[in-house]
Amino acid sequence: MREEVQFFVSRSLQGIVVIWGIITAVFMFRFISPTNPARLIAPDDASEELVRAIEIDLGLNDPILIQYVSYLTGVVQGDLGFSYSTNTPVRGRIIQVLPATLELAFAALIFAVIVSIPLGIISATHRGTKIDSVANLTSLGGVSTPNFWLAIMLVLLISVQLGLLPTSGRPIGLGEGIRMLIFQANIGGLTTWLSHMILPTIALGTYFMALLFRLTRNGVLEELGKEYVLAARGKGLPNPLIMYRYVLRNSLTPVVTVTGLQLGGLIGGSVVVEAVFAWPGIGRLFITSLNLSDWPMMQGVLIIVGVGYVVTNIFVDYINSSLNPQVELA
Amino acid sequence: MEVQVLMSESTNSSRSTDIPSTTIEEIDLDTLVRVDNLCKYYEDDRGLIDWALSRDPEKVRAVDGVSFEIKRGETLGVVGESGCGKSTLARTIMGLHQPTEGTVLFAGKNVAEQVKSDRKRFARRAQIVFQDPSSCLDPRLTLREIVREPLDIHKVGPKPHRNERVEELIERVGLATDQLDRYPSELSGGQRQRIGIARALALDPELLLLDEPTSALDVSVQAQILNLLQEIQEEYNLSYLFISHDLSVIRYLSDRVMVMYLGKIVEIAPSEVIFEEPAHPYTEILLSSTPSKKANIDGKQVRNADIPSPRNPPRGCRFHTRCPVVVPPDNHNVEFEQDEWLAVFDYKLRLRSGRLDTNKLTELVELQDNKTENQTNIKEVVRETCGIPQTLSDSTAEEVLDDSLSALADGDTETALECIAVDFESPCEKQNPPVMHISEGHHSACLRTENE
Amino acid sequence: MTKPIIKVRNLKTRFFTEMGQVNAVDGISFDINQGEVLSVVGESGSGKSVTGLSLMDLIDSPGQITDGEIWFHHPDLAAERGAADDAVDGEFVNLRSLHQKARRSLCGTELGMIFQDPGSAFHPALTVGEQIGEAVESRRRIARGEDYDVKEMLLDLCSLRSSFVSDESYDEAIGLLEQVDIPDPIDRADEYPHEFSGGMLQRAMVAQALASDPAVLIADEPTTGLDVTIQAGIIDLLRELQADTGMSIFLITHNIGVVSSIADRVAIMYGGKFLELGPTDRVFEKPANPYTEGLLNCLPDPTDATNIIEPIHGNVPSLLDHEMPAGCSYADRCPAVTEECTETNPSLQPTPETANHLVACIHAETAESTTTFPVATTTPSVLSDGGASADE
Amino acid sequence: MISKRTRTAVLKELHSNKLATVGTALILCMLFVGMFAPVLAPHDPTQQDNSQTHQPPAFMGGETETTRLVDGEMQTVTEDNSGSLTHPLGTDTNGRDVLSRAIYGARTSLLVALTAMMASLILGTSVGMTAGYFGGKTDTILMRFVDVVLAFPALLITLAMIGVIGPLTFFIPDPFVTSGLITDRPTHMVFPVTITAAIAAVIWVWIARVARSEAIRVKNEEYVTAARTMGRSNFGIIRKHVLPNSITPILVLATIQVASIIIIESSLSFLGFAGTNLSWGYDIAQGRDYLGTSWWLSTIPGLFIVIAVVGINLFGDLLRDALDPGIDRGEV
Repeated sequence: MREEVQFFVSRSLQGIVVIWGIITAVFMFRFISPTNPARLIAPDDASEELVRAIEIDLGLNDPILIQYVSYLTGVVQGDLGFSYSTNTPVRGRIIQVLPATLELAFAALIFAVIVSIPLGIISATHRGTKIDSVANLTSLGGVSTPNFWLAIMLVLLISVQLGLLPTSGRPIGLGEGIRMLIFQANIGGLTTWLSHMILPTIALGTYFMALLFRLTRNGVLEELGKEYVLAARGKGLPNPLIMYRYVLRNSLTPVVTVTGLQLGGLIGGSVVVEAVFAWPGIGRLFITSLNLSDWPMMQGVLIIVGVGYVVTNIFVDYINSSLNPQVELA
Repeated sequence: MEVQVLMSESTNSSRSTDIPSTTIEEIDLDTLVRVDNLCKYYEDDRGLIDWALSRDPEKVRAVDGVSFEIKRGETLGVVGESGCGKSTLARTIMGLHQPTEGTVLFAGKNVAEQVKSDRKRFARRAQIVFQDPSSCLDPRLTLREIVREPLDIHKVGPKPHRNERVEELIERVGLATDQLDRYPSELSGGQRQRIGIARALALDPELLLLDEPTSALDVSVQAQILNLLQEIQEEYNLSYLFISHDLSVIRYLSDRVMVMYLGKIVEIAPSEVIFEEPAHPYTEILLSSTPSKKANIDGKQVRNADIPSPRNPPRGCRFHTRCPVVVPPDNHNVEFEQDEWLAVFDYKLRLRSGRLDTNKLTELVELQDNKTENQTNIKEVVRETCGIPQTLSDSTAEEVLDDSLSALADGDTETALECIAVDFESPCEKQNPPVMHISEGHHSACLRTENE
Repeated sequence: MTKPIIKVRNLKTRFFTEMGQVNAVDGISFDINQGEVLSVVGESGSGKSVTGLSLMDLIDSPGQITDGEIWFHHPDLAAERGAADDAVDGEFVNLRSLHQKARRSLCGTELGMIFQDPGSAFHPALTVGEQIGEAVESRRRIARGEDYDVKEMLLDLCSLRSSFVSDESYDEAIGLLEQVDIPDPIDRADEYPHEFSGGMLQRAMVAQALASDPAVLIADEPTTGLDVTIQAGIIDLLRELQADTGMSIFLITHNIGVVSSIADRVAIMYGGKFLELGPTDRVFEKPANPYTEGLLNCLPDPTDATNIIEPIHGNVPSLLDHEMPAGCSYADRCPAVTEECTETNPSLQPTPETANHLVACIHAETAESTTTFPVATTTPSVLSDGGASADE
Repeated sequence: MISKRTRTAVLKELHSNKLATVGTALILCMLFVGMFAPVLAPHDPTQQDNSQTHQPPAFMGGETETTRLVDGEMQTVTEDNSGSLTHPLGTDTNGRDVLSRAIYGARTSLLVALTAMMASLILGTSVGMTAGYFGGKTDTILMRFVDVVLAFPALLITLAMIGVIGPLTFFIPDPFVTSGLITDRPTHMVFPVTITAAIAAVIWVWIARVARSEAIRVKNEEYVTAARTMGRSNFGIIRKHVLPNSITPILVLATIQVASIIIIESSLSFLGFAGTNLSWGYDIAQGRDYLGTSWWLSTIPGLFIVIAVVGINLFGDLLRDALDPGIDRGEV
């Protein structure tokens, strides 16, 4: 227990350093970008004086250090500033769109894990057979296909040609779907949600699935060659037990690590997938803000994603060290 | 603290012994290397949390106050088990590590300073041959490039001359020159070790440090390398510092032998003396544990199979946790038979290391199917696990022990330890054994030696 | 009178690698007697470890046992299968013709193995107690005839708390740790392999092998990589255990000193073959094969200051099929080599003085004998089979 | 840098592994196509022809009925909808040749991928080597910086950097056109500077991580210690021993990262931040609106991407298998 507290404290300290770096980097982005936010906020026909006034109001004429400190203190207090384009708090907007992206990312993650790990194990234990080669080729295709193109192809085949699933949009969230089910006994909300989820999930999760498949397969193959697996056979342990207790455990370490690292990749990938499916998530918000040069909004998104990444990684390390006691905590 | 003790001891005894003192003028021309009170501690990196709690990093006392010298043309064998600091010693002498304390003088000059000011010049005087033949050669270079590397770095002569020299060296170590364009991976372990030796010889050094050069090799190949080393020593008039854990190899090559245990020298003497009349119990055990084709392993053995970590070495004599002849308490209150004493001493060590407490004792009792876990039962179980007889032959000792056991059975480990702290204290625990002169060139650090 | 517990006849194990076929074990025959320590000595790449793994049936692809028989003394199994079975010969059962499952179940019950590097033979993420407990548990389950298949595994997977190892098995594991002199076995059982020192871990390895209560213990370099004081402890431990349980030990090592301290009989292995086999004292005092002699001359002696070592020239031979010589594999390093040596492959023959001292060298004096390894059996068909192939 | 042994290892692997041969062939094809785009493309990829819009690929045949405005009233017209060899892969909304555009798209992708890769290789290797070899504070500071960059998804950070820098492009005269060998083709190649810089700014971090761990592995090898005892300087050791012995995994990673760069590049151009309209991603985005009628507009450039990336991934696998460090260190 003490070890665990120590681990989390020390990793959080490191994480705070990284998060501070993230905030600084994000601040620098805005600072060096050539656009003048005052002009964005001001009406098109605004006078120079008005622009000046807005600049002063935004604190853009303060020395950089003061701007930095005030931004930093704002972020620490949970205040991500106001959007240049809508003049509403950034935090509220992000909270509003975050569930859409998280739903998508987690669905893709679950899809990838559920398909890839069993497939990886089967492929490794049937090395050199047809199953193995087919799985390998599929995974090669999976890592080589850009997700936006896959998304379009899915729409083309399943929505346009077969007319099975809706092409785009997210008319209802998971939370609301559940609420409808509970309070109105109406499953319609959930099915609508599900039908809109399927294509984006596959589009986003395929690359990840292929990647995890390769890792699992390699990991299991590597473990199978270890001497302790031989020793386990030597002491007469039954095969399923060896697979589960000896082989799978250690081969999952890289899988867990990459899963953690790639959560960021999933969010990044959702930028494009959201664009294809008109999914109202963080990615779309980011692109819209980018087109409008709405820096506070972009900064907010980047900070949220970065912090999420750092926190996930701490947990990934924790899971890994409990899977593998040789990796000492702290 | 400990270091100072040893220093004063070594200077005190310098009248009667030839353990070198720290004065530089005394150096005679015969001495090539002189090591004075050398200490090398490693520190773990301080993490953020250590820094936040201002905790001091743990020190690993790899080499802790070692003094000796190597004469020109002689082979000093260093023997010891893993963790005794023999490799660190070699690397510190080579100037690869800065000593934490003490000095290494090479031909009268401080190595640490020499290395700082002119690494290259020092490199021409001392070279090292490594243990692992698979890691000591760069796999990307051909044998020619490997052996030529020192010549290239030091720009010895023009290029054609260097190539000639490489061929000469390769032939000297017993390889054919047509192998020069091969890569290390194409060679066997013994051949790689020969290349390692050729490379070390390239700069014509005076001292060769041999860090377990044969321990990864097969016996038939080991014999080849040992003979090669012997031949080139004569030919090039080299001094060797020969490190090994294998006593038979040490005896074959060394003029003098130094036995190390947990960073300290326990005994140093001419080869025959160490092997015929070892003074230190550790040396004796090493000798009796080394199996050979003629002698079976028999005789004395260590009490405890675990070598303590140099991170936290035992106080006093570092060998006391494993020594089969730990000196009994000298306070005349109690008297022991040696067997009983060792059992009681074991009990004390276990108690101190926290390996006996009530929880564990209860489990122990349960495991032995004694369902009633009363005091007597616990006491009996403890006696049994530590091998202490039901009653000690000395009645005072029995009383003291019984008090301690009762306290332990009540769950009070501290009192249990206090009870026996004074009466059952071996001098080996409290006192750092001084280096004793036994005969010409024979020194040993054991309290028994003093007593005899 | 010594009775064999394992009779190996003409065992061949091959590895089919990219570089070619490796004849790791190239037709060896020997007996392991009940309650003896038989040691195989050889330099690296002589095939001694593969011999041990072959006995345990732990040869993995690309390796394969291609030929030979391994007769194991197991009256119960032999009776169960009946004398008519091809795999049965008196009280002996041929392990190679057993079904894989039956074969495997012998590993946890009759045959135990100690691996060379305990650091890699223990799973790093499971406590030592658990791993030994598993061995105990699997022996018990085999004894009870229970099966552990995918269904049980899935149940285990679903409930993280359930364990394969029962409490009794775990306690027995602690007992085993105590038996191999590990201090504080209760605590140590709960520790992970990396918290053990090398010597302690090797003791735990011995405990794990003892968990199956084996009739034959195969010890593959059990002391290599350990410090001498610790090595001495392990050898003592093996000697004691052998005296207590009466099991046979098949000790694989490269350390001749270790052999002379513990082995009753010794086999000298070189290039996948046995060059000499006999009582330890006899072999070391009067080696009949030049290789044995050369090997002994290579060893520096710590008890003798005047000894001079004579290295064997050249290197350990390759086991690649296409690089192996037609004749004696030691011919190119042998000081007494003649032309004949490079042509004929010698087989193990008894020396004239001692019948159980066998040597494979065409220059050694041997007693006349047709079958070196008569299979003492009731079924003549097996006799001719086993006997003839041993002489090939 | 490439020794004889490496070459034979690669050739051997190439010989024994069919997939690797396919991958190598694909890579060579792509390089060839990218390099000789003006010669290979049947049409000017930018030339619009309103009479030839939405032509299907040559392998499509048949007629379709469409309803459209003819002479002021709605009529159902039967149109000849078979492809022709003039435009083997059809034409887009503006009558531009899809094949020519795909060929020129390969050129853009290659240009970006190779430049970004070289830049990150140099930066990543030097930072990683320095951090790994010297360790200590240098290492901590550099690696914390790397952590910060890693904390952002690659696509988000490249997008943000595009926002910072703005779309910069650089025009390189096309040697085939300037030399007068070919006419009727765009006279300049468009090199999207911003995208390249932004991608390199993310990718180098991965290289640095691998370079660092390799440097740490190699510096603990005994031959490095040996070189130190011989008096070689730190720089000399890095150049002579550490770099050559750690370059293999770095190169393998770099190869595989080229694939990711191509995907990132196409994603960016898909989102409309390309800086050039001669790009696969751009074409896919353009074709999206006509999925129902002209499916090939999005499909064909996508296939090109997949084929290119499969080729690179296969080649990366080949390199990894052939140059496996295990074999390198003399283990069987």
